[in-house]
Amino acid sequence: MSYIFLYALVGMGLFTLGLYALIIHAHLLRKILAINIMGSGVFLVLVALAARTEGAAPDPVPHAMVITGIVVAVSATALALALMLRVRSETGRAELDEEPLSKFDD
Amino acid sequence: MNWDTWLPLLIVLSSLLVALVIFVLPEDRSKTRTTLNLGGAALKIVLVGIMVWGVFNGHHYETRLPLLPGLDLVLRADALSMLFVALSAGLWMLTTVYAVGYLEDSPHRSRFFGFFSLCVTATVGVALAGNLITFLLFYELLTLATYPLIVHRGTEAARKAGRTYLIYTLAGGALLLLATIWLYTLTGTLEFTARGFLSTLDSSHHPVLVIIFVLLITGLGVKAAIFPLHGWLPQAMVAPAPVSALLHAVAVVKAGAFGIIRVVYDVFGIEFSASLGVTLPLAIVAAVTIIYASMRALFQDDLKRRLAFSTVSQVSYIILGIAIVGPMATIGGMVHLVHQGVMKITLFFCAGNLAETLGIHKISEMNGVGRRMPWTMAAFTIGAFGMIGAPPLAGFISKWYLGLGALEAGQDWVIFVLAGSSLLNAGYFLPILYVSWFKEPAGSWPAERCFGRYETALALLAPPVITAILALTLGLLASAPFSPLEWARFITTLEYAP
Amino acid sequence: MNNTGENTIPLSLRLLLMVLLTVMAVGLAYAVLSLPAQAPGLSVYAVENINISGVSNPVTAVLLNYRAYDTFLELGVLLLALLGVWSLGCAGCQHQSSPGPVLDSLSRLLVPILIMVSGYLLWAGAHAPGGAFQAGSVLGAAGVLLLLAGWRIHAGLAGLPLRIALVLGVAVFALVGAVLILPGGQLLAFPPAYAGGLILLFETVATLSIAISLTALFLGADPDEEDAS
Amino acid sequence: MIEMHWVVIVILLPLTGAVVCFLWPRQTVVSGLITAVGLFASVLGLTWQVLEQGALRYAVGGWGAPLGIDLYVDGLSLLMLIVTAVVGLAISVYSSAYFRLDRAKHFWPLWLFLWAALNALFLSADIFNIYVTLELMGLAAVALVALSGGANALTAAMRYLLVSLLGSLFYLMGVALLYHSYGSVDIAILSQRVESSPAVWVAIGLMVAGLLLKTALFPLHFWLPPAHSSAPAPVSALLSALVVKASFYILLRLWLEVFPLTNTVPGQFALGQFGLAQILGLLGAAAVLWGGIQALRQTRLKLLVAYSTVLQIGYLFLAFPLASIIGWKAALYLLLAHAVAKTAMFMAAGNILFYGGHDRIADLDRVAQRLPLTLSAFGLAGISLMGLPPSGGFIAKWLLLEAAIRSGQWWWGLMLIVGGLLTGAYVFKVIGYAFTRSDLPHEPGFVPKRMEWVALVMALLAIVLGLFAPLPLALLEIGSPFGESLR
Repeated sequence: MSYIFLYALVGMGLFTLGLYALIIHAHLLRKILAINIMGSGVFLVLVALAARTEGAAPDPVPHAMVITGIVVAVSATALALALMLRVRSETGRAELDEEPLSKFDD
Repeated sequence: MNWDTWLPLLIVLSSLLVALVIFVLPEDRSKTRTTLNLGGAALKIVLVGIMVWGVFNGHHYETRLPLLPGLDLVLRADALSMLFVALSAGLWMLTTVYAVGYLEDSPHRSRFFGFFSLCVTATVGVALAGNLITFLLFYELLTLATYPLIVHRGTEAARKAGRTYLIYTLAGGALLLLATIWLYTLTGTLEFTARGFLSTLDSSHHPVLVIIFVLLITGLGVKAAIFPLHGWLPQAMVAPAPVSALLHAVAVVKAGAFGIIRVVYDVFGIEFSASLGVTLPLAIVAAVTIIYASMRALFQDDLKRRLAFSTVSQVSYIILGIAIVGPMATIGGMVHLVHQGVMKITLFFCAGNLAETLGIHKISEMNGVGRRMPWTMAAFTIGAFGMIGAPPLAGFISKWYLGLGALEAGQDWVIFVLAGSSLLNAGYFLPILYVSWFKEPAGSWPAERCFGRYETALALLAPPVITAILALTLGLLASAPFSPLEWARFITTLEYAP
Repeated sequence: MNNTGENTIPLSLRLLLMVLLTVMAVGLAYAVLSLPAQAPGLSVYAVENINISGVSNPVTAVLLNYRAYDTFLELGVLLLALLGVWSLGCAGCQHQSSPGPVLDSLSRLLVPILIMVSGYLLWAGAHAPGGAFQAGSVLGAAGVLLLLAGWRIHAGLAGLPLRIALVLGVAVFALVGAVLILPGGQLLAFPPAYAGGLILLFETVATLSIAISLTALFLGADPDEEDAS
Repeated sequence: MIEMHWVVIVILLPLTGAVVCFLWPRQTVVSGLITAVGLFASVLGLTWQVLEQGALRYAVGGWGAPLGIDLYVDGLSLLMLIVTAVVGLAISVYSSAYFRLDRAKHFWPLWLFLWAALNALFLSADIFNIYVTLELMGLAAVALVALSGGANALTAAMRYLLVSLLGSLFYLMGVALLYHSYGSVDIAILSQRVESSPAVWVAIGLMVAGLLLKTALFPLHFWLPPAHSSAPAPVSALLSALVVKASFYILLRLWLEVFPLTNTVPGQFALGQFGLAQILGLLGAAAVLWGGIQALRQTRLKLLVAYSTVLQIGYLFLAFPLASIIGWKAALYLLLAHAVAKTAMFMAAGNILFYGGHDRIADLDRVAQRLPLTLSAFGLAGISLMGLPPSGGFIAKWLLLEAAIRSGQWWWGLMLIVGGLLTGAYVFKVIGYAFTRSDLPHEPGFVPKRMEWVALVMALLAIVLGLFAPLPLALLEIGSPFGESLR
């Protein structure tokens, strides 16, 4: 078991923390940040485990996947931020109108 | 592909296409619409005539289209379907004439006649269905096509009646679907076969078959208005008179009754049904319905509601005839399918005439109406006596064979049901006849309208008179070739093993 | 930033959530630890084919040759995000910042350096870490800096020319990729002899598109429409 | 003869169309419509090719799996492409009349991007590539929802975006675990290598959770009704008809190919999958009840239709515990029928909204009677959703019921019956108002005839699907996506 797994575990930790923050926080900016942290967690897992084999060069495929993933994340974040600004200009606040935890609408 | 494979489809299409064209027809093209309606009806009668002749001479008419892998949409002409097709085609013609007169100048006629034709399409489809899935298809189409007719007036009461109708029929349809598929998974076939196709199944399936039988009969019993599933029918009286006539005499309740005939004879087989022990309970349910509905009819002042309860009662005669296992009773039940249709449509036409011409809806308003509208009331009288079962009218023939069949099958109790029912029939029809012929008119009618030189418009008057004469003829010439009675005999020979 | 959000959730629910997420985290960790300790993944294949891929950096080979289709779609995502942002019509959402003298001189200093760095990254991508995305984001940063300093695109370029620049990456990928089918190949199948050149072409247009898209995303609204309103 | 690369064309064409629409906004409607027609034709070309040659595998870049990305067409993906093409064409025609130019110039590029994403998604044989297409689809869908503006739509879009991203990340984490377990992201290769292991189980859990969230299966449906009801009508239609189906498709594909293990100790994994299937079935049943009851309670037409989607999604998941070829086919046929019928229904709702300026169900009588074509479309679509014959919905219901009874799990079939009755109740709740008469309180809006006719054509198609079932069902057999038939 190499130290590489530590990175992967940190990635999983970020993923979980991000999810917690996403659910708990009402402010949209925090939610967007939380999603980004989750994304970073996934990317960390992907990249870290690519270097598992000792002595060998890291596997390039996950690296490429992460680069692709980052661009996707950037794009999504940009759209999310713009949407957040629109929501704020329309409703006066940057929150979804319901309780963050109440997932059942009725 | 030849004529024999196209004819059943053509019979269905002859009203389906009419329906589709009428839907897109502008409201004010009433001439075109009437022409289409009558043309379609006439064409259908001709086609059905050809088919009846062909079937009698041993032709085999069948249209088969793939519906699902292993399951076809089958339209087939056999002796039983001919009985119902001929009834539908004949009465459709008359009802169309009547409806054209009845709805003159009322709004939404395109919609009305469109669904009207669709309704007949569905009925003919039900009649010609060669397997259970095809039957189901047209049976549900019938539900959908009649709903707009029931709510046609657009009043709150109409919408409520429509809702009740849907709740009953959609739930019934769901049971039917469930039972049909269940049956299919057991047998792999759904083709109607004389004497049924289930008797070869392993006896371990018999309890399941009983459940399926109950599901099927319950699903069909909704439309056939078997007690306690009849609740929608009296409510549906808010519909215009031609619709009531169609619902009660031809389409909806008959589709249910016809379905029960199909299930008992051509799915389960009458002898196999009897061996499963399901026929006696069915007979008892039918008997209860007959008596219960007749009692309810006694206490209705609204004319159409009284007729509605009478329908509930009379349709169960058909079911009773099937459930008493035996050739004679079968003849009685089958022939009543036709006879009841002809008689009941007469009564509803007459009720519609009273409402349309004089604004009469209640029996208490009918004093002396026989003097104002003698032709209408004469037709009504013939229909009513037919219902009671007075000889030599059509109704007598039905009851005679039912009684004979019951004795033949050793089910003597049925005689008491028949007698009791006849008494009750007399109990709710004779007072109507009495007040309309022998009481003095009150002076003015609730809402009288003038319709030219006859007592009412000719389009309204002719249909009941014709059907009344027909009811008389069916009784007098019951033994003539091609009469419903002879046809029912013909069917019976097919259904019972020699 | 307001802090109403956190307090509206009852403590009990938060505790429940923590418990659930802890269970999930344990599961995730267990999954990671159960993975085989050593795995080459696809590096063997990637290295095997590196000679015919046109570049010597395996990550670039994956991005622009082996899995160039992913990259193509991903440029599509970037363009799409821009379309989405523009469709929101958020012209008035962003408040303008007036640049101070520090920002002004900083941008004068930094922008040329950023452009140079970007150019280097683009070139280096063929054999070392680097490539279109790195180059594009650095160039995009230069654009953002310019925007902060108050620079705006010339009105004459805000319409079709800007749009062409934005779609350049996707368009070139689609066009060249499709043209490669004609001699009997597959979509985006580079003949080894031309692979190096083609990849450089792709990287260049991708760098430009990415940089301009990022800058435009930062601006937030269609400059053409902004002028109109 | 030159082999046509239809597989590539159906992805590149909409992308090119989107770019052209974006570059020349003034001609956007024309470019968009031309693209739509061309795309429809291309899918027909692909269909013909697949019918001739059977399932196709296409190695993008010529590398082939595992290094490169493969595209794969079999009956399952082909059906999805056809559904998308049919619904897409209808939505394009409808939208060409629905949007004014100021919104059309945004709608068309986004919609064509979405179409490209859907096609790419259905064709992809690579689970990482599927992630990219998922994101492409999700962002386009969010932007389209936001297109109608206003606080409701924007908030719904925002929630939808967060949900969509969250679902994708769960999915991506699963991809990461699978890749690092087996060194490939190709579905076919994975299906040979996957064995029961903790990492695989966690990956399955993550991917299923993420995809269920995107598919809006109860209780993860919370985002759907606001998003689908506040979007512009054509967008609502394509979201309900296509977008939620895309994530369902991925789930199904993974379920059929990646998740099952035949080459390992059967007991453990089979039991696990059995349990998961039962859970999915239960959630589906709950969705049927919840969606149906909620739909009945709605006072706004578009929300009613949106909840009807929640119900219909529940149906799809009833196929999982049945686990039979006939059950899967039923689910796919249901998907097809629902896509067509729901498109018609949302279009009809859009027309009513267009005409009357509101979609309050209680006041529909003022509007409905004056739009007979639209109302017919609504009614016919409703028949299919109810599963009454003859309609596509009936065929699907029949097959699903048959599968349920054959597998001895009749209780799932019962849910179909209950769902059908609930659907009947809410459809006729709307239809009932069409027959009462009342006056229109204000000047009605003008509904272009094209919008009415498209809705009706789609509704008729939903009915006709009940008469030509053997064709699509045979199509599904290509490449045996559901395993070899035992017959």
